[in-house]
Amino acid sequence: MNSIYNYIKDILNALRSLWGGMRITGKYFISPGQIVTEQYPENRATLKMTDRFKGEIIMPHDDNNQHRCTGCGICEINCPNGSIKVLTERIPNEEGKMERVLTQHIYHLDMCTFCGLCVKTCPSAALDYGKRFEHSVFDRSKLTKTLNQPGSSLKKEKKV
Amino acid sequence: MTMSEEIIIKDIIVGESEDYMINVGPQHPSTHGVLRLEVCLQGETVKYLIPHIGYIHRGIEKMCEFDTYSQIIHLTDRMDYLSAHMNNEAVCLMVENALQVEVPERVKYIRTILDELNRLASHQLWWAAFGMDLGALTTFFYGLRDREKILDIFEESFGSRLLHSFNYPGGLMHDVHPNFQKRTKEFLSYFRKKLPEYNQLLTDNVIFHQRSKGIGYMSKETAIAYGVTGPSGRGSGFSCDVRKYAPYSAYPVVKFEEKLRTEGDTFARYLVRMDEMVESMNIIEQLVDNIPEGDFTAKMRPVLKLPAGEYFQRVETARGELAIYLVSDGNKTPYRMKFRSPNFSNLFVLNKITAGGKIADLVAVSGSLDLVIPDIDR
Amino acid sequence: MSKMYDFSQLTGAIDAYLRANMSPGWAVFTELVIIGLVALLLYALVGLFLVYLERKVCAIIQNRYGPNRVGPFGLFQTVADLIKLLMKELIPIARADKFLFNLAPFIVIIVSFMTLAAMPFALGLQAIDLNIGVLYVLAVSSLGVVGILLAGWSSNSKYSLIGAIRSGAQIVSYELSVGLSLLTVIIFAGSMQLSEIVASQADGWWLFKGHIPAFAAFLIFLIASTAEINRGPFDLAEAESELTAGFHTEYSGIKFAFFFLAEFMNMFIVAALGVTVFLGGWMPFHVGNWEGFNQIMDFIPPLVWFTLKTFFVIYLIMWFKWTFPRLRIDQLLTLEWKYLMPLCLINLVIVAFLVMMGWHF
Amino acid sequence: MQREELTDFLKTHFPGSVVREDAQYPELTVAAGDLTQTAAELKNNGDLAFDYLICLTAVDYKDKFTVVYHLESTLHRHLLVLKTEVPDRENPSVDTVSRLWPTADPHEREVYDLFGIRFNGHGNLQRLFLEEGYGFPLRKDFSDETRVLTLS
Repeated sequence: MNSIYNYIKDILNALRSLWGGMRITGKYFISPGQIVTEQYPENRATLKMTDRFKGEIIMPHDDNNQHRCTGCGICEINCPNGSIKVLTERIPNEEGKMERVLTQHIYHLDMCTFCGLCVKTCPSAALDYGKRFEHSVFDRSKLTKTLNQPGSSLKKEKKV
Repeated sequence: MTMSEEIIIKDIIVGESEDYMINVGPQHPSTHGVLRLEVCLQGETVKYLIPHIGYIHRGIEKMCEFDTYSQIIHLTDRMDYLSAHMNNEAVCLMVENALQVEVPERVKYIRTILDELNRLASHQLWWAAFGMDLGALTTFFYGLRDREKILDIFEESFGSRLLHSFNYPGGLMHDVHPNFQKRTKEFLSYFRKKLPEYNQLLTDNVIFHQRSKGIGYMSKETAIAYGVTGPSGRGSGFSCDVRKYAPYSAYPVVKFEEKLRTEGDTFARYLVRMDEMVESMNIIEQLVDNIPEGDFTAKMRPVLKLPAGEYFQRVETARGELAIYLVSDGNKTPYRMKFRSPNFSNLFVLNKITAGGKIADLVAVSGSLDLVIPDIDR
Repeated sequence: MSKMYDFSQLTGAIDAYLRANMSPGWAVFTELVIIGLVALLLYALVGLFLVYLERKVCAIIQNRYGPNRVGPFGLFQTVADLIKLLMKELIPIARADKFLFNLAPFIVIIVSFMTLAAMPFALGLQAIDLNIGVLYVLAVSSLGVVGILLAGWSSNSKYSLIGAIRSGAQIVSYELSVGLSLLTVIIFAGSMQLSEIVASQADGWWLFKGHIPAFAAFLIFLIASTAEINRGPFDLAEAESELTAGFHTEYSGIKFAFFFLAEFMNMFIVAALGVTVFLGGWMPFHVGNWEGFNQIMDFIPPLVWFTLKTFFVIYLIMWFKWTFPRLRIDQLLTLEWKYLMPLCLINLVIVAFLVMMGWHF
Repeated sequence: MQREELTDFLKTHFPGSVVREDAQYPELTVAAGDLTQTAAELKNNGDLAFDYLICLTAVDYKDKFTVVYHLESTLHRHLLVLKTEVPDRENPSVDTVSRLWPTADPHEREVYDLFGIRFNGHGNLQRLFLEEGYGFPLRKDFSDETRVLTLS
């Protein structure tokens, strides 16, 4: 008799536990307001990345097309993947001294792992993270970027 | 008898056996990555299985020999990508201990909170995927939905969601976002409401009980002998929580329990993880309001050179004990760096605990071990 | 029951028209062609809509939108999928049994097509009103397993074979419970003719007037038929986390689509059968002596009633699928032989007793 | 067991071996020939009870290989580093400990895979990550011009 009682109890408990699960899914079925999907290409206008989002590495330029990179190459040394190449040349400045000037800051986005060491170690804070994240291209060579804009120059800051 | 001898290797090498072999993987929905299990079946019953790994061996240990200590951090992200923060922390702790740097209290607190958030995120993903392994596809979306909230917190503070090389020897890359505390608390109150749903949907389900109770039994002795750590080992009663036995960061100051179960089956491993989620929330709650003010990093030299010698650092990741063994010769790059990854040891117990079960049990058991394949291959 | 929406007038008119214009043989042939075309159209529409519905239901359960790009609310998503599947390459499997491999999807789809014939969709809207309609549906629908077994065997894939063998064991077992649970209502109704069973529910559905046994039988029917169509928590034959895709692992393109469509049509047929037997078929919902309410209900055409009820049962089956974990093969058989079967038999005895004593309405 | 106790115990129990005390954890260096015996003693002696092999690895010191075992006792919660040195570079071999700690099985395969150290008595000493004939990448003299890129 006891086994029959247990048998029936098993069935009822099983049904109850199943109903418990169905209550959860049923609850979500009747509350479509809980949908969390982001409709990506449509919500482009409202999609805002967080302040610190690491989309790519950029070199901020001001209105006078001036950046802050002195071409010291610390970012290049620190990059674990060799995705940064700093090309400089020495040209004389107004005072006649030879000075190192950045010609090209080459950045390989395809090799970058976003470890953030270049941004962290840059002594003149010339690099920053860009918010752009749509990087798909058909040609890998397009991912090799020159960060300094053509014709840009070094922003001379007053020595404090 | 060694593990390999339990499998009758001769049969396989000679290739004359009449066994019905199937390959589970390298591309298979239940292996969660490129792992190949060569499974020998007798009907539906698994006679034995042989794991084949190395499909995504990237030679991280070799790469470490060419990288400076700060560069190594981003490589450890890519081992167990679901416990990225803990992996980072292991390297940082090792460097800090070797250089005898005292990191600020604030860093310790933040690191601990992030550890636990990361553990929560990892366990949520595990729960999601475990349900899916057992055929309850809806759990996958509920788990990911809630994990997304943690990833949003991460994204706000670190700029990246999964592989956030946020630790830096001596502290953190930069300070956490001003919203960090508020959002963490919001998440906790949100997830405390959602966790009962997890239980109602899966934990209390009678089919789930049937599928997990008594399946994949692993005794405490087996767990210790095979080095199965983390929640998988604790489900067998193997008390192996590094946070308890070798506390680091802010773990000495928080009160928490090491969740142990003695049943040793899939259900016990499941429950340990579910309990750990609650425990993680408790730990975060203790810390999140008390983050001390201060610097986010200790003063470190720009080029880190560890004194010659050997160092060993253990941390508890979401999957078990990650140990780093480092031999330094005084240079700025390590001489030899060995990662003892938890999944590597956890994987090889699979044959022991699944042999004799059904194919469906194999899926359930490997799901309950919560394997992350890049961590195995390194 | 009002004869307001009697389809036999329409079918009778068509029949009379055809017979007036051609010889009886040709008339029958033309009628068969018309029936075939209508059924094919129904098949395609219902199949495609069910795929859409399933994706939408599971999406909403899972806090997603589901298909929403192709057409309004993504309604044409499945049409687009079908076009894609039609254009896809049929991958030839090395060392597969070509003939059986190609035959299997057709067997599966033909079987599910054949069951449609006996379904009473509305008053007078039934292709053949067999006097053993229930038996016919049961017999034909269980033939589908032959196709699945052939698919598993001929694919020359281990996953497929395991899936097929699982499916065989499963369908053979659960066929019993489906039959026995239907038998309770057959005892109540005293007929195996589907139109008779529907007609016997004019004053109340068997689910309501059959006391608890009918309810239990309905529950068992739901569970067992879900298992029989390889769905929900019983989808062991194609358990994707274990067997990648089970018996149709090696199929691609339109052959895969056949399996896929057949699965959904089987769901429709099972739901329709359940509705016909337990939920009054196309009979409107009536409540006791509420004459006004009952008359309003009568105004809703039977076809709508039938569709609504069927989709309700289909929703139930989907709800199961998206909530529960999958059973293991031995547990699946335990459930059948240790729980559903004995319960069915006990249930049957109780029903027989009830009917003998005349205690039902 | 406390650290001092442990080192004293080791010194008295393994007189032929070198015990180093100034490292992070007590270190015991044994000759390759004594390894199996020492390991068995470490595991089976009730006062030591090193039942949990955390980590097994090797280091290439150019003139020799050192196989390193990190052992912990789950009973006493003490940790020990067991080391054995393999001077032979051409055909290095150590005895297996996979009979004592089954977890050593995959770890030894890994060491074989990456260092080429053979473990005598191991049941299934095959490459684990890499294919046959790849070479042993964690050796310091390893070079692979075609597949290993060095970043300038």
